[in-house]
Amino acid sequence: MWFFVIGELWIFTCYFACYIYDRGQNPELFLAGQQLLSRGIGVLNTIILLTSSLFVALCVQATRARDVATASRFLALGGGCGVLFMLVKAGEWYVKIRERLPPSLHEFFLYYFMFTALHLIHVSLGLLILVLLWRELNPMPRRRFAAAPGAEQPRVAFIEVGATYWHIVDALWIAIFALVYLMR
Amino acid sequence: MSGSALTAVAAPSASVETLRLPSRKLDQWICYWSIPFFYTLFGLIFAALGRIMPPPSPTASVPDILEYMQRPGLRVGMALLALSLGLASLSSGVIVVQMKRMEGVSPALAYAYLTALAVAGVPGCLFPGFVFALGGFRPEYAPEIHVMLYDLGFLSFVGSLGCFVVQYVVFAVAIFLDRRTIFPKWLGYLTIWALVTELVAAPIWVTRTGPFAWNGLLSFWQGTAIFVGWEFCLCVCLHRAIKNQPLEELGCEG
Amino acid sequence: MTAYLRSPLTAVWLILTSVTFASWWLGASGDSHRLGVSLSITGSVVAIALLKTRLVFWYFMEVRSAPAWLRWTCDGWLAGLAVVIFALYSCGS
Amino acid sequence: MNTRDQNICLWLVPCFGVLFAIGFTIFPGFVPPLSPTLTAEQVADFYRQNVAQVRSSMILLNLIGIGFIPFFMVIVVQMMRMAIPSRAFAYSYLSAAASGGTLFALADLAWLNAVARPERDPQLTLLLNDLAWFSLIAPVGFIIAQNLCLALSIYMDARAKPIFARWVGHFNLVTALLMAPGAFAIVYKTGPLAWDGALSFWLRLGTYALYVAVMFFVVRSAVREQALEDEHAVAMGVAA
Repeated sequence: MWFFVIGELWIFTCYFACYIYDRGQNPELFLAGQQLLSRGIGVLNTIILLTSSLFVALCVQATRARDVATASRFLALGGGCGVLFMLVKAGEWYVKIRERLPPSLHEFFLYYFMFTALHLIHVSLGLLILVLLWRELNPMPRRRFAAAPGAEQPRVAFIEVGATYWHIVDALWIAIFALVYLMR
Repeated sequence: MSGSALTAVAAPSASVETLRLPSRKLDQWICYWSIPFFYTLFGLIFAALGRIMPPPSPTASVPDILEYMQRPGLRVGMALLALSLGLASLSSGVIVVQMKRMEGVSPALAYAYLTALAVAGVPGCLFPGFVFALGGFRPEYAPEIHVMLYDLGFLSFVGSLGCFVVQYVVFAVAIFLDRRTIFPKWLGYLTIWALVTELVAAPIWVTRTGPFAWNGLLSFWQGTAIFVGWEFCLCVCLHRAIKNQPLEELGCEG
Repeated sequence: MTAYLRSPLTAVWLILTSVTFASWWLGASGDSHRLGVSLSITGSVVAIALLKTRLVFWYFMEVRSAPAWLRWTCDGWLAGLAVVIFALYSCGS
Repeated sequence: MNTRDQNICLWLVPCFGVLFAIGFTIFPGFVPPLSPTLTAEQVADFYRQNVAQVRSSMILLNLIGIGFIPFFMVIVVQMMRMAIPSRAFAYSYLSAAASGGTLFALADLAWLNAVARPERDPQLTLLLNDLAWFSLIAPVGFIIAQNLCLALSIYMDARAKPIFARWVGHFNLVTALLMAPGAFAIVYKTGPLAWDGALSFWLRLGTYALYVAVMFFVVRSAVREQALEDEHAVAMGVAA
């Protein structure tokens, strides 16, 4: 998983570099575009994702203490925040497109939609992983995801790997939030 | 597997040990070596001969487009492409054989991979080839028809994403679910990156400038770089998978 | 359930949220008087973002207790990102 | 596993073969083939004068466009019966047949659209006509791959009584070579390689027709052989 995480970071670094380079070329256009973004929703999303990261981290703590009930509850809260994040983001997009600010308007909005779309894909991938973690914590009668038969205890390493990915998604959002919403 | 039952019954006389082949996996090696051969030929055709990769700018002026479409190398390259595209299906054959060896994974994923590649061949590769050849074939077309062919060729070449997305998803899922680790897990993660680059190539339909255009840094260059890397790693892992395939697995069922 | 909440993670979470509000206020403050390319606000906003990411790395992803090479890679990446951002930003404007 | 289904697929081949022949004769542009050197107006006039014929023949060809896919799949089943280490060639054959089929369908659609609105701008009709001819003649790569896979499988078949005789392998390779020049129809307008020339048109389509006919008889004997082996096995099973 660390191999994957480093790869993701590398890909996103390329995106940030391109974004900032282009932003350097015509700052006025980007600034104008940025004013039209609502920072409030951006902050709200950041808070939501941070709380979901906290819950997932606490879930890992609980799993280490073999307290499966609490761990599942934390996991559910974390997943819930993730879904909430996606809803808020979708709402923001809808508002933007209804205000006739589609991606094809100009470069800034293309970047904005591309970054947020890519990040949404990572969030959905993360949610999928959280579902797998949930099945790991309370296995259905059928086998768990790629689990060797007979492994009774929920595998802590598997939970940690999933949590790592979720934190990376959160960290990436923090960077995107800063660069897209707040940067001058 | 009804296939193997049938062969076992119908071939009582054939004893597989009498194979006089140089290596028991000759057919897989033939398919395997078709991958590097085809992709170097593919690179040669598209980069050197047709100069389609690296693509010219989408905002090229009309005279440049007309001049670009009339280059004779373009049509000869497309003819060679039409000639050699069949080799791509050879590569999918051997990958499907290895995918069917996976445990805990039904052959559905292998067949999905096979079909995805069979579908990807036409809209992603041969159809743009024909479109470029059409442009070169008739110089007397009106300029706007040439521009249309130019766009159609590049957009369908760089922009046909769906077939490859499905191929990568199926391949990654098979690798992660497989308990016999025919292919290493990091190849699964690399496949997910390749999937991400396909998604990043989506905005080439929206914009014609900047890093997301069809010759842009992110949509094209990063996608091509990761695709070439993925292809190289696939060859390495496939080589290892074929090499340590136990011999008794070969024979009728295969 | 609440026993876990008193762990250091919650403290980190509080810091992160407060820093987010701070950076929001900082970013928003630029609107009122002049709308220009100001290195100071950008610098501070980016620095805050990198700090937050580092917190996430160290506490949430337990890089703190991870092998040294992992810690160095994460910090190295953050530093590299900062350098790239400032380099491209300054050469641009 | 009885071979009734394979026989049905086999007997589809002559039926579709006859329909293909009818479609090819009705279509005015095949006998004698439309020359690539015609100008846009001449091509547009050609389509305007033969709207009914072109439509009827192309609708027929559209219906039976990939009629030979069941036949190719019977070949894939026979390839899977061969005693070769793995089924890589069988899957490659299947993939190549799938891709090849789609292109003939594309050609057929281009023709039908060319006559959909005869009063269209001649250059657009010319464009559709070119696309149709390219998609019919040029994609030989898939057929070459199919024949290559089949030939290699036949050479490597280690059964005491091989499913296909050796000469079938050679026959496949020869047909692949004969069809290869068809790919250059998209480069030349005149001469044997043009799409109405001897190599690209007559040789390619003629070889393909011959190939399907010969393979029909070869596969039919292989399927009958398989049926015999099944009875033999069942008899052995009953006796044992």
